[in-house]
Amino acid sequence: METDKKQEVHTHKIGVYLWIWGLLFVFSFFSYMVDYINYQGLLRWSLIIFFMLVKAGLIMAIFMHLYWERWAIVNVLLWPMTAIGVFVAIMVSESQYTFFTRMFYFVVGS
Amino acid sequence: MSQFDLSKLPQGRKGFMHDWGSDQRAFKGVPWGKAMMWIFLLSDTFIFSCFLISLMTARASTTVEWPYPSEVFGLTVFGTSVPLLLIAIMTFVLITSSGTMAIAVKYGYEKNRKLCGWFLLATAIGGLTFVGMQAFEWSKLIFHDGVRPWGNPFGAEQFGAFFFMITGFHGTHVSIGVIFLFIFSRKVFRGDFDTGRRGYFTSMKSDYEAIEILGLYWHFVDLVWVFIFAFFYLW
Amino acid sequence: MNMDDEYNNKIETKAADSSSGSYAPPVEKIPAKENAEQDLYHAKSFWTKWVFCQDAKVIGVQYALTATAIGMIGLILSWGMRLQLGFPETFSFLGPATYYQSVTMHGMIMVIYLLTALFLGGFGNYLIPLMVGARDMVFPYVNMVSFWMFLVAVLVLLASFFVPGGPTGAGWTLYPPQAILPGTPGSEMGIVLMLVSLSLFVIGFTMGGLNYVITILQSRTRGMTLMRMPLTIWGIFTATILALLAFPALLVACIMMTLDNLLGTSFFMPEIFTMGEQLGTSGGSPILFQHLFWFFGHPEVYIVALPAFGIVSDLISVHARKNVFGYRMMVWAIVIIGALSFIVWAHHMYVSGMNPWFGFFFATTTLIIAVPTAIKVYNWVLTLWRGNIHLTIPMLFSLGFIVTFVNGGITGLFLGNVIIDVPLSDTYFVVAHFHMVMGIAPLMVVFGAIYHWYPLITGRHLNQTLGKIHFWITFVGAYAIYFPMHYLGFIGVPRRYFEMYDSPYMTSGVGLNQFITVAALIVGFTQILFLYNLFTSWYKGEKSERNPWKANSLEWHTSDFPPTHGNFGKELPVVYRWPYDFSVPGSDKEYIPQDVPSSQVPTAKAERT
Amino acid sequence: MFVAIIFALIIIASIIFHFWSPWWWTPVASNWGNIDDTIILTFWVTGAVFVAVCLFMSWCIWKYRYNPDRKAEYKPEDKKLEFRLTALTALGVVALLAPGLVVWNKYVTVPENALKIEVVAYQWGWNYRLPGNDGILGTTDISLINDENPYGLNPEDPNSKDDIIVMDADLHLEINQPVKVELRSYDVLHNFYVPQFRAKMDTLPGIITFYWFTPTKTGDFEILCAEYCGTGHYAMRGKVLVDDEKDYSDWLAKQITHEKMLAQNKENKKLLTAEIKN
Repeated sequence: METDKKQEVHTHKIGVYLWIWGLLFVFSFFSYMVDYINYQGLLRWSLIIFFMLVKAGLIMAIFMHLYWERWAIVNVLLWPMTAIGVFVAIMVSESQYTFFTRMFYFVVGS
Repeated sequence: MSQFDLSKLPQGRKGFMHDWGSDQRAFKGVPWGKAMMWIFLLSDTFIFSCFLISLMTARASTTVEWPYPSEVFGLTVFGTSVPLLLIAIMTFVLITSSGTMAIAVKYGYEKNRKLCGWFLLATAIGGLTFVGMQAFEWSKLIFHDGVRPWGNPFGAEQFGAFFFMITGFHGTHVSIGVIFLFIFSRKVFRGDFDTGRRGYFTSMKSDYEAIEILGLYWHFVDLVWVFIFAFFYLW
Repeated sequence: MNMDDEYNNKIETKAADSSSGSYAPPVEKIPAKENAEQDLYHAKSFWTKWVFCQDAKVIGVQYALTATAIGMIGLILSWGMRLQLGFPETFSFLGPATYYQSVTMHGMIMVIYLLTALFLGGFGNYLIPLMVGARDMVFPYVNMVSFWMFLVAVLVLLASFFVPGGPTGAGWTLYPPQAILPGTPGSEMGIVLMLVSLSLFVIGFTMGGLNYVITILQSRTRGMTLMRMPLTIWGIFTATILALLAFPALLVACIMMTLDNLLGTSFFMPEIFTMGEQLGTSGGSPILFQHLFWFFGHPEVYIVALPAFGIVSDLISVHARKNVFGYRMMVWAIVIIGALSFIVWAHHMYVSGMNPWFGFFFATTTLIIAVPTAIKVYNWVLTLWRGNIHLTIPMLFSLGFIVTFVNGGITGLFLGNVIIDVPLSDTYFVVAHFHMVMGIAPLMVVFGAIYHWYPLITGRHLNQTLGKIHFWITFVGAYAIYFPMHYLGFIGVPRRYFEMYDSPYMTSGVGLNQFITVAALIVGFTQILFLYNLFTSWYKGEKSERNPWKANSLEWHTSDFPPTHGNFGKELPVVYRWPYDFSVPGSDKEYIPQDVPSSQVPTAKAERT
Repeated sequence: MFVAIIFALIIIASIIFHFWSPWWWTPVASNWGNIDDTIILTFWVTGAVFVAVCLFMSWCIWKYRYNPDRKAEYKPEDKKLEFRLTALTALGVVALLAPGLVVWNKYVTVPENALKIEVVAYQWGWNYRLPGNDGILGTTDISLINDENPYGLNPEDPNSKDDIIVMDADLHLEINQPVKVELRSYDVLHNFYVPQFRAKMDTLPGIITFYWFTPTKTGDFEILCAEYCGTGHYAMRGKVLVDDEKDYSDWLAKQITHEKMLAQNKENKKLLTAEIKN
């Protein structure tokens, strides 16, 4: 069913995949270099997260064809991530609070 | 039997309104199985997110030093210690297999039986290599470094537990994927997808769209690895 | 009134319409088919027809029967608890350990294995394909496996009653570290089996849930837009999405606790000194479990409530012969409630010792949910208003639902408001609240729905007299159990106490407790009457005509009655309108089913849907 | 008719039950009268909604009962009415939430002059620790717990020396003295709850939780564990006595500091080992 139509939608030149493949290596290499050069602190965090998101975006958009999908499905897949975002934010705050009380009240480093 | 042309439908935001306001299908042009895989992956994303959020919480709230992954996972090659060497190679292997999978899907849609089958097989071998390297990494950690789920010589107790749990869960996903890749490559070579041979269990007709569904799963496994790589190994 | 015949002959009428050139009806634009005819596996033997069946309708009944069976065990466990609370020291077979095991198993069984499975697995499977005009679920085989996973989960749960140490007695929330430490009954094998059973349930549910979602999204019949779906489907759909996104948190929590228990990891275990020695654990966070659990647990409340909301809307509309008031608002309310339910979870944790500043955020989000929920209540009542109310049994149960749900909903406003929760949390106020809002209220809908759809499933009616007795005792009795129970909470009686307390201000509650116990036993035994009715009517009940309630939605308009495998005849129906065209002005017909084109009812006012 | 009357009667019976039942909360004995006020406010607002909705429903059942000659009204929606109801509900919710948040803000903001005391929960009982003259509680660790040092206090922390130990005994508090309760647990979750004080909070292993209150009435009050903690949960009770100034200082004078207790315990142990040797 529907095969004739799908072909035109989903078939891309092989070059596209090779390109993305190459880019993924490059970005993986960059994020590896962040560790190798031993950046620390905010720079490390932001670089690692940046490369991570770029790689994730490339895989989802090109390899998983999300770039060519219609908004109806793209939105359904991306909006639920806000719930994860809230969860992450809450747990960051929560774990900092836990850490603080532990540092304050307990014998640490014994 | 496609009576409508996707490209004639409105695109973007208007397309969103149109599709959700329409009858029959909310995801236009998306086969049932593919839609199901997408929603499953969404659910699976929540599983991995919960694992990673738990890792973050444990790590940020423990008062004991968290082991430094780059040293723990370093390898000594020719006398020099290279941090995260094995992990870098594993990442390389997994991304490669993701690339071959994408190409297999492309040939699947072109009904190119031979190339599709070979690329599937290549993907499966890539996945197998990954699992093998993971097994090596586990055994090195367990037998050489003495890391256990309940403790390790480097610092915080949860380090080993989260490592085994998260990579184990991811490795299980990879292994399941590898099994299906082998099965599917056999099916492709046998020509099931051309003849529409019925499945042994489901007795449903085979179709090349199954390759794309498997592809989605495989890319997802790769996607998860990107996050594990960032949050567990590089953090 | 032989309107049924009129509609049953509609196919012929349609044909006649087009052939006679006497009158030109407005041309209806029927969209082109987007879905290929579904390939179905037709059963060849007794086994594939009734046991390993791929027909969603049979799977739905299998789910419902299994859930009911395990639910009866949950009910019996509650009798033990009530006997102990009402008449302590009278029943020697009940010790504290048994009591806590009963509490735990009762809670878990009722929430997960009865209500979730019944609404989504039972009603979902039966109604979704029929109501959206599909032949079956999109992947019948996976759907079948889903039921068998559920059955295995139930069996594993039952097995925990027979292992050394008995089932877990950690409370249905299973909070660590207590759940896996020796001070709690069932901390040896019971807890492990519980966690395994929950994990199996999640896996099984995911298989079914994907089917429900994709069937609704991708396999509707022609003309069935989302805004023409019955609210039942909207409720089940949103609840399934919630379940698919919330159960992962439970699964993760289960896996981590299993590892804590079996391997001695420290995910949820900090340094602990128990039974005179220090455990080898360090640095874990018990609160992390609570966050994970309630990230699942709060959506779970709506997983049970939203299908009930949807079904009750349909019952009220059909039996009051009036359209659902504010259908669009009802749909949006369901969706908004579902979305918000993911950012309110920590209102179960106001006094858990989490970061105290979370109270502001979660109290605000929680009380915002009250707005769409209140709108739903208004719309139910406004649907009754100026309707033409048949006081049938489904309608009676729906009315009972409104009362109990409003009652339980407003006590939710107490508990959601963070400061009021401080004195009331972990008291009987909470017990009364959640039993009223997610125990009794959804069960009212379950009963109403069974009386409503029983004729569709079996072709026979349930016995009406028994049904009326069942309704009045269940509704009045349950209200009498849980309404006064709030006041025990005000006194300050904590929940999960094996014995009530002997302080003077609490002993005043003894009489109340005895009353509640007696009422609970009466209500409990009445359910046996219902089961009797359910089984005897299967072969002895009064034969039902087609579409006995004169409903519009597609499930009553199948070619066979009761519907057979494949649901509809040769052609899938085409949908032209929303399912609530009752008493439409300008038409002499009292109701217009969804698959009647406007050419057949040319004078009827059309609702734009 | 019959159905409508019964539904109405149930609502009326609920109202009667509410006003005439003898079951109501205990008189408040702390500064958290504010909580009671918030509950009362919520009661009136939500109670009014409950009664209005249910009585309206009963009226509808009676007024619009089935009549074959009548046709139901056809009204898919009424945007104006729905908007008004939404706005009204939103207003009601704000009216309930705003005072609640104000009181919660008070609840989590501990006053400067509060006396910090520690409550230690274990399966199944309560122990207490007061800060001594310096007003500071010493740090603790689970791994330091042993027979001599049952609280796991840090002997190297100078703040711990004068901490007052109240073990296996009742807690005493001074009237009108704000108290910050710091909650610690050895093993599992518990919850330090005195119904008359209204306040409660879980105790957790691995973290310290807190709340504060000011006792405003003298007398004995019972402590209940309000978080399920195992088989003995229902029996995990304690007692807190609120004294006036004089009684409190008398009681305080009789208590033992941590330093003394350590010395005593060591002495006892020596005697014990000596006895065993003999």
